Amino acid sequence: MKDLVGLFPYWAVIMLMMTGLYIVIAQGNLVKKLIGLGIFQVSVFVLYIAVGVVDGGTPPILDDEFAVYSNPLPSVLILTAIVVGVATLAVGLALSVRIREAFGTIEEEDLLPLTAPTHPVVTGPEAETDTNAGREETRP
Amino acid sequence: MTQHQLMLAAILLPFATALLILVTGRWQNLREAVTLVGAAGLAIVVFKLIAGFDAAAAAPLVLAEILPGFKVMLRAEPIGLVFAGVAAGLWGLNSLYSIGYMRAEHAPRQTRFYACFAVALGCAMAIALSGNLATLFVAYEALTFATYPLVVHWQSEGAIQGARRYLAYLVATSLVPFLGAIVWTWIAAGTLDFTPGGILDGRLDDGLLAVLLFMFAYGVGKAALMPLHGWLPSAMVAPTPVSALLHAVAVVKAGVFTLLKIAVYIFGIEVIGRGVGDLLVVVAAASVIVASLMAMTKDDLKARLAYSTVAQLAMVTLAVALGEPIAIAAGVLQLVMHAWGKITLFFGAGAIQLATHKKRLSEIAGIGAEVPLLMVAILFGALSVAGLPPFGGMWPKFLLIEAAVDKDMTVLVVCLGLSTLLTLGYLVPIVIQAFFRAPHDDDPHHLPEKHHEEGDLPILALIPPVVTAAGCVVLFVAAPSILAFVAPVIGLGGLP
Amino acid sequence: MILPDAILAHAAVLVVVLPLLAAPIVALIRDHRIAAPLAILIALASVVLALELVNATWGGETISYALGNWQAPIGIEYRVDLLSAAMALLLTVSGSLAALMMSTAIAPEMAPGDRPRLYAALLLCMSGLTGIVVTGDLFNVFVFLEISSLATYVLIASGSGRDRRALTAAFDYLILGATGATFFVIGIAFLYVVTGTLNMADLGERISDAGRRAVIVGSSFLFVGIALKAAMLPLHRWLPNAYAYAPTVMATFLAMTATKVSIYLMIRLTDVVFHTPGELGRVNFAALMPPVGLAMLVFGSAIAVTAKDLKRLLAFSSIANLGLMLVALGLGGVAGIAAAMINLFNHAIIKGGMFATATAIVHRRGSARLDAMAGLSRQMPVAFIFLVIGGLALIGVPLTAGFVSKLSVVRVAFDLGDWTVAGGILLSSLITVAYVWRIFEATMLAEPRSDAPKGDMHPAFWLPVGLLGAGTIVFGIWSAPVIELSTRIAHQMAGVTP
Amino acid sequence: MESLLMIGLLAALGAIAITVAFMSDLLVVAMLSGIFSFTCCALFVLFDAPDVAFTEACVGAGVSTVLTIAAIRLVGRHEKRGGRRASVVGLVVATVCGLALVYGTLELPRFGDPASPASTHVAPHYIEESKGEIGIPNIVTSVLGSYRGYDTMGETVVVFTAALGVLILLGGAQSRPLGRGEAPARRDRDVILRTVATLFIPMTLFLAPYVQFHGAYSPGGGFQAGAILGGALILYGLVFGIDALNKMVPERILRVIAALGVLLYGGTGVVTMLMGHAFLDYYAFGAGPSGQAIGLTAIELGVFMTVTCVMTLLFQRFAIRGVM
Amino acid sequence: MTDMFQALAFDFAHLPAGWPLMLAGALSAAFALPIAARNIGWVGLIASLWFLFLDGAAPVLSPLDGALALAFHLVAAAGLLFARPVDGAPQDRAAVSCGLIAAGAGAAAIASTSLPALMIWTEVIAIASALIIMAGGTIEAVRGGLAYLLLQVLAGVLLLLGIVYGLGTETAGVLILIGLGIKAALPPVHGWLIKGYSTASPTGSIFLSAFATKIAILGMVRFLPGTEVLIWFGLAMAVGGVLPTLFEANWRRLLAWAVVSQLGVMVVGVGLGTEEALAGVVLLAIGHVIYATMLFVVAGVMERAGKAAPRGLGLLVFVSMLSIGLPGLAGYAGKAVIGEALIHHGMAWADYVIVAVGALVFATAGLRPLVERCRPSGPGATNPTAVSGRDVAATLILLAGSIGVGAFGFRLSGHFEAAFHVGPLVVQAVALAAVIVFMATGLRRLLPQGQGALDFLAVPWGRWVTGTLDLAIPLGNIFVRLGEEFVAMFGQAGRLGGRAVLGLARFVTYGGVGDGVLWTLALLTVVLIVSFG
Repeated sequence: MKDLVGLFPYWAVIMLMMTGLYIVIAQGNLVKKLIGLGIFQVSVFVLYIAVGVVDGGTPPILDDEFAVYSNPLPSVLILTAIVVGVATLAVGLALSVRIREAFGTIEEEDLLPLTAPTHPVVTGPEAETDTNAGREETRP
Repeated sequence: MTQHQLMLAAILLPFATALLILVTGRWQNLREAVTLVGAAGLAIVVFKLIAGFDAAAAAPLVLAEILPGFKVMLRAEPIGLVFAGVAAGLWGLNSLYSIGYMRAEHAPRQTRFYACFAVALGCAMAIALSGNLATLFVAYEALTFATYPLVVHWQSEGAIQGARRYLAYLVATSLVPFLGAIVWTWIAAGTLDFTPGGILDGRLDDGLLAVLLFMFAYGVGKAALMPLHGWLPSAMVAPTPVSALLHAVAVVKAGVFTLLKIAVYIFGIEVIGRGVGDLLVVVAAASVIVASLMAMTKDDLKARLAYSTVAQLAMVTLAVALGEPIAIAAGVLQLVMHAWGKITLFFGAGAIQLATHKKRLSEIAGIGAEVPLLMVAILFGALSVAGLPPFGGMWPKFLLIEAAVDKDMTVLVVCLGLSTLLTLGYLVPIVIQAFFRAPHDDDPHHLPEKHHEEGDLPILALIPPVVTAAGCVVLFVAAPSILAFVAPVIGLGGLP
Repeated sequence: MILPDAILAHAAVLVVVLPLLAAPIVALIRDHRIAAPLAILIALASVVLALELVNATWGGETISYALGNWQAPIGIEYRVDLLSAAMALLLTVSGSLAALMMSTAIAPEMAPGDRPRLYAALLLCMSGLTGIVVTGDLFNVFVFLEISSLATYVLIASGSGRDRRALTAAFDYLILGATGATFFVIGIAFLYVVTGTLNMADLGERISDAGRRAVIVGSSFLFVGIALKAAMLPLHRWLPNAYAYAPTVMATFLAMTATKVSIYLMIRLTDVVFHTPGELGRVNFAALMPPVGLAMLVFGSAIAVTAKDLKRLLAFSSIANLGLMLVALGLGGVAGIAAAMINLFNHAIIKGGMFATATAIVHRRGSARLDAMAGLSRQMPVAFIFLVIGGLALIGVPLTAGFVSKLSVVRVAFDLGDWTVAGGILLSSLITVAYVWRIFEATMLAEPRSDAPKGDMHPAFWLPVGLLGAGTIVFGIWSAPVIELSTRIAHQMAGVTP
Repeated sequence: MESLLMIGLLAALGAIAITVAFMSDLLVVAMLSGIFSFTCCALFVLFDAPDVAFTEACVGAGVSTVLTIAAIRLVGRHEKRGGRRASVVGLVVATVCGLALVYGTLELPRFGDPASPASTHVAPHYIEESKGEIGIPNIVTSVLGSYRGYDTMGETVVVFTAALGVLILLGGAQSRPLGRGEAPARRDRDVILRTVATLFIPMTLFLAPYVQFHGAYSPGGGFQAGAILGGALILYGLVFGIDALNKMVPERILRVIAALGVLLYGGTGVVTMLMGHAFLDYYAFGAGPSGQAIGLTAIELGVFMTVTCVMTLLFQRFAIRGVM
Repeated sequence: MTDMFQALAFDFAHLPAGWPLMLAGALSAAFALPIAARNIGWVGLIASLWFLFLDGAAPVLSPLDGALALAFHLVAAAGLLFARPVDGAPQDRAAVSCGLIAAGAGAAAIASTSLPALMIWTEVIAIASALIIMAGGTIEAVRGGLAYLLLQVLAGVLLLLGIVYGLGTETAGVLILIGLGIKAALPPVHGWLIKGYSTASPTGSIFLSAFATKIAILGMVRFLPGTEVLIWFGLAMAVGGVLPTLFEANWRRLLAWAVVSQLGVMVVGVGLGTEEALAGVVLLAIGHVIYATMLFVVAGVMERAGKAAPRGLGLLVFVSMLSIGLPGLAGYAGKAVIGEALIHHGMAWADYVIVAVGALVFATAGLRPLVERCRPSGPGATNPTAVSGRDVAATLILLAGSIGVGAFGFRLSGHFEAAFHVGPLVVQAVALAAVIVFMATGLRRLLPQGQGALDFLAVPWGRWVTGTLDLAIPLGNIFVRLGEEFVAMFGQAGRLGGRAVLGLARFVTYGGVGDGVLWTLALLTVVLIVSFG
């Protein structure tokens, strides 16, 4: 029993990872993929923290009564990883908004034919307004 | 001028000419003058190299080291100088002829034409004077790419197609089997330098040596050994002076010259002689016969000459494979004689095309009356390529038969005899068709009257064939001296 | 070197921090006419620093720089040996060349207001990659990997001004890149669990007595994460779209750097962390790399033959050349690694040169499609000549850098008596001839359209294109520097004194 | 008791993840991802990692959910009905990979095992020495700021890069220019929101600096404080309109402060270098814990500035983007 | 090998004999002006004579060889006189130039000391003769010429092989015998001579008849004396050659058969191999050169005049008839010496055969045409035109040569006077008388004359050779098609392979980002399982 409990967090993490990846693989919607990616990354955070836990240890804040502390290093790494996760999510969402405006859809099945390599160069319906505006200024 | 300076001059002069041609591109006559001066200069430099050559002082000149052990090195040695002599000699004539030809054909992009010509000659010189297999490969590749613009000159659909196949064959054979063989040799022998007596003796057992020889034979695509000869006929899309360059002066000669150097300096003649080259002998002999037969079926003049070249080159491969000093001597002589004979035929074919705007054999009946001198030149060229005595072509055939007899390969002797007859079979009809046949053969007694559309045959296109035809006869006499020049290297003692 | 020795001591960290901190400043500047020169200046400064690093580590020494003065396993440590210094040099040079071309190249595509931010993104990408190359701490590699990846997604997406498909290319690369990075972090987690440390050298010592199975899982995750970034065969889907639709100047930078850093990581991990040259954990390179490399060589070249767009063609050609590098890595041993490094540097120069020329052509003609390049040889002769030089180098014609790299790999294959690999390389290089010749025929033989814009390369491109073109030729003839550098690196990797 | 709670929470996480897979309404999915993050915070607290819980709550749950919803506003709420093709292959590969990983973890040291190498090699140094070397009770902050300060700098740059990216992507004409007035209150619906907000926002304005400066003693620090303040500003923008937020904190200023934050962090490192010490070696400011204190506060301030401004900027970009 | 070099060790100090002739021939071919061709010819002829006999530096020739060379020059002169390049067919110009080259080459062959040198000059003669035949102006002439060239080249190759094997060995002997046999038109291979001489232009036939065969015989004399089998061969050839002349109506074909029979006699002499016999052979060669040419000149005039013989032709025919067999003139001496040699050899009956053959030739080639063709019989047959002066001059020159041979025979060789012993003279007189009687009276009508009589004897060797050429073309086509199939199959396989690789590559590369992550996961699983395994 002790063994099972001992490794249960890792197995749970692995299950979460696989679910997260399954969502990215199977779901067609781009935003859905981003969220799947988020789940996948959060499961990694749980893995790191699970590694750092010490039985009977208290949170790594020095105090007189306590002697045994959990491992602080995973917490530091995860702090960084969380922020990285959000940064990636933000850029991903911005991209999906632009794709929605450029292609009119964010479903993978619909996007594939539109982005096939053989298509001639098209800057998309919205391009006339968006970047062209920018381009007027530069033209002498 | 020491030998090193001469060698460098021989290589750099054509490239300098090419540059000058590009610069003077707009003024046609100036550009043509530059080509001719360049050709003359090269001829002089090479002549001085040959005249002043003595085996003792032939120290190598290292230019660069691309990879440790893979050096760019020049060294003058007899066989190289013979090839350089042929190339340098015929470049002048070829330029003269191409001036006449290109102007008569009002060809576009002539500046690029002459520049690439000069570059191709520069590569040929580099191949001739290369001191090791590495330099030879570098120059060999450069030659392929330098001649591509020439082959694709007309830039018509057919030209592009032909040039594409030309390039596919040459680059494919040089990048895979040839480079593979070079690296294999480099590893087996530790060095790539050309050393008399060969560097592979004892390094690999005979079975592997045979495989390596085959890799070289088919790797050197320019030697057009069957069945990888496809590029030669497809290169016929090029203008005639280029076909002359390809088939006589630079490209194919570079191929067989490479085989000769590999046989003499990498394998060593005795090594090939003791059985390593036997299978290649069979292939080469078959190639001679089959190519001759195919030549007979070709109605287009230049295609017929192309297959004839495949056959004649296969003879050099045969010489290499026999592994006898006499055979190698035959190879060297064939290299010279075929160059002069075949270039005459091509000049002739081009002149005929200029005069009568006709390319096919069946169409040139009865024009002998108009240009007798041209026809006599073509006859001399044909007989020299066929190998009949009063012309230089006889020597290589005679020495090959001698070598075949020495190795008592009677079948081979019969093949060589047969090939002489076949060569006559497909070359002499050209002369007959032109000289003796009336334009319309149905009524035998009709006398060939003046040809109706009178093509203007520029004088420039007439002189070169006559000169080269005379050259064939002169070479018949000069053959022994060439042999004496080459003998010490190929271990052929006892010559007068 | 020319720098005061005070700065020299910190060269290792400055080469990363300088561009990193310059980026926010450049982003803040409103006027792009000031931001561009500043970015170029910073990039050139980091080149000088990188040169200094190379000079310091040339003899085989390793610079160790403890960040925050906390010694190795406790704090983060920068460990710079010749391999890192050389890679840093390559990255900074590529960055400065891209910066040089940037202002002219993206003028038509990007609103002037956004351009300073794009320069900042380029600087961040460059410093991120340099950060990966010089660090000795595994988690630090992840952080800088994220910086460079995010900056790369932005750089690719900025191509949407010319072609909307840049957005989907960036999105695909984001998803795949994030997955790869997370795999990398999982790998670090497993290794951390069984060794307790994040420092590579320290990890190296403790890995032998660590739990075998955890090391296997950890190394597998690490390998897949790196393979994805290195665009190895099954995971190369992001590369063609990324290079084809990113602005060409970004594609130039990416072609010279992106996948090369992953190859560096593979060499670094096998050498320092796992001490088993030729094997990452249980992933045996000798067994895996040659077949995958050859497959990449064949598949990349095959699709390149059918590509209709020059940038897409060059992208697939990059995949093919990567395959060659992996084959060299797979052959292993001192000679193998040396051949891989020669290939790496030469390919960066050749492919960089061709992409730079493509930038100039796209800048002048508006599109990189092959049929739009008809008659290039007459209208843009200088660009055409550099395209020819690059093309011949790709084929591996002697007297070009391409020949040196191909020959070095073939020679190693022959030395090991590995006929199939040698034959495979030579045969698949034939397909290269096919697609390179498509470029020449498109540019030389086709008749030019009458309305094609006149005028040759814009002066801004002369230096980068000229430099890289000249490099292709010079390193083909006088190849001593590249070969000397690579053999020294290989000796260092195998622990043998040069 | 604790292990039961752990199993419960992990099971909850699993359940949420699976439901996300089957939901087609993106808003619901966004909500679920928020809930998922909060459950993780609980788990992190259980695993003795309060700092991480705090960050996950503010950044992981708060900001990302807000951003996702803002994006859904632009991208459309519903996933294409037929779009979800259950990828059988993906399922099979995922399960096989999961099993392989489970097999791989069998030899890992047991959960919470004190003798595991992770807790015996580098961690003891932090636990024993940080009191003497850095002198602040919260070891996580000391490791974050000092021992691995360089990582945190890298991470700040990541945040800044994200802001840079979004500004480039969502700049341009599609976004309407920011006004400076207050959005008209909509009588019927906003009353509750506005009153709660007027109470709630000042509270958070005080909480943020507390978390920032108390970080040395209790869980907290630059990231958490930045996220809280950012959240507050976003709430203000949500309730009183983006233009009101822009009047209070103009976007131009946000961009400058975000950049300054990174420069402040990097600057401290450069200053230590100029003073002859290694990069980011806070002993340059003074021997012992006092130097470290100065250094830590400086970099924490830098991080605080950057994170706050970037979070607000991100939200602003999404909010002002016109709907297609 | 080395003797090959000596043969060709060409030092420019002394050129081969007869080089002016060759030069003149080449030059006349080059310039289109017919008149110039002939004048250059004369200049070349005179220069060659001066160089051959008077100039000190020329290689010294034995009297017999010298005489033969002189005979060659006489033939060249006759040819030049007879040729009408202006009004006649333009082929005459080709015939003249090639003829001159052949003459010069013949002289050089005589002057050459070794077999290789001789072989080379025979090849030159062969080429020139082939061109002469081809200049015949008709389709058969051209095919005949090509066949002739191929046959001669085959012979040359055999000679080359013989040289390569080295003179001493037995196989070399056989090879050289066959080679020279072909060139000397020995029986199975004599078809080309009949066909060649008849289809060539009149001027061409004059040059043809002289050089090619005689040099071959000379070769046999110098290198293959005394091979027994040749005696019987010679006899068969002589008899076989003379029979068709009895029935042949075409004058030039008749003369060709006569040439074959005389060659047979020479071969008999060679077969004997005794010193006397060989001298006899050379003497006969010289004589035959002269009278054969006279006969062909006459035939040429006849042909050029059409059906009615011009006045004065009878005289020419009479004179050439005499020099066939009349003692004291060219033809008789050689045959007589050979006869004597046969008798000494103990084959007296063979001598009578030779004398009979000689007489028959005298009758059919000389007497019959005189009687039938030249006498002005039938109404209005008197042809107004007379034989042109040029032809008469040609015949006179040859007659002078014939007389010269008869007169100076003694100085040529010691065995000459053997021909004028009583025995041979009596036998010759009896034979001639018998033949005259037969021809003069009506008996000759017993022998019907027809075009191409006994042609089956002239084995159609020529058509076989050109036939092989025609056979080669379909064979070549087979190889061409084989090549095309090989390339097509290769291209097809390449295209197929290319499409397969491309399909696979596209499958791996293109697809949504979901597939990308799927591939990543799949790779991870594979790597894990492999590593665990």
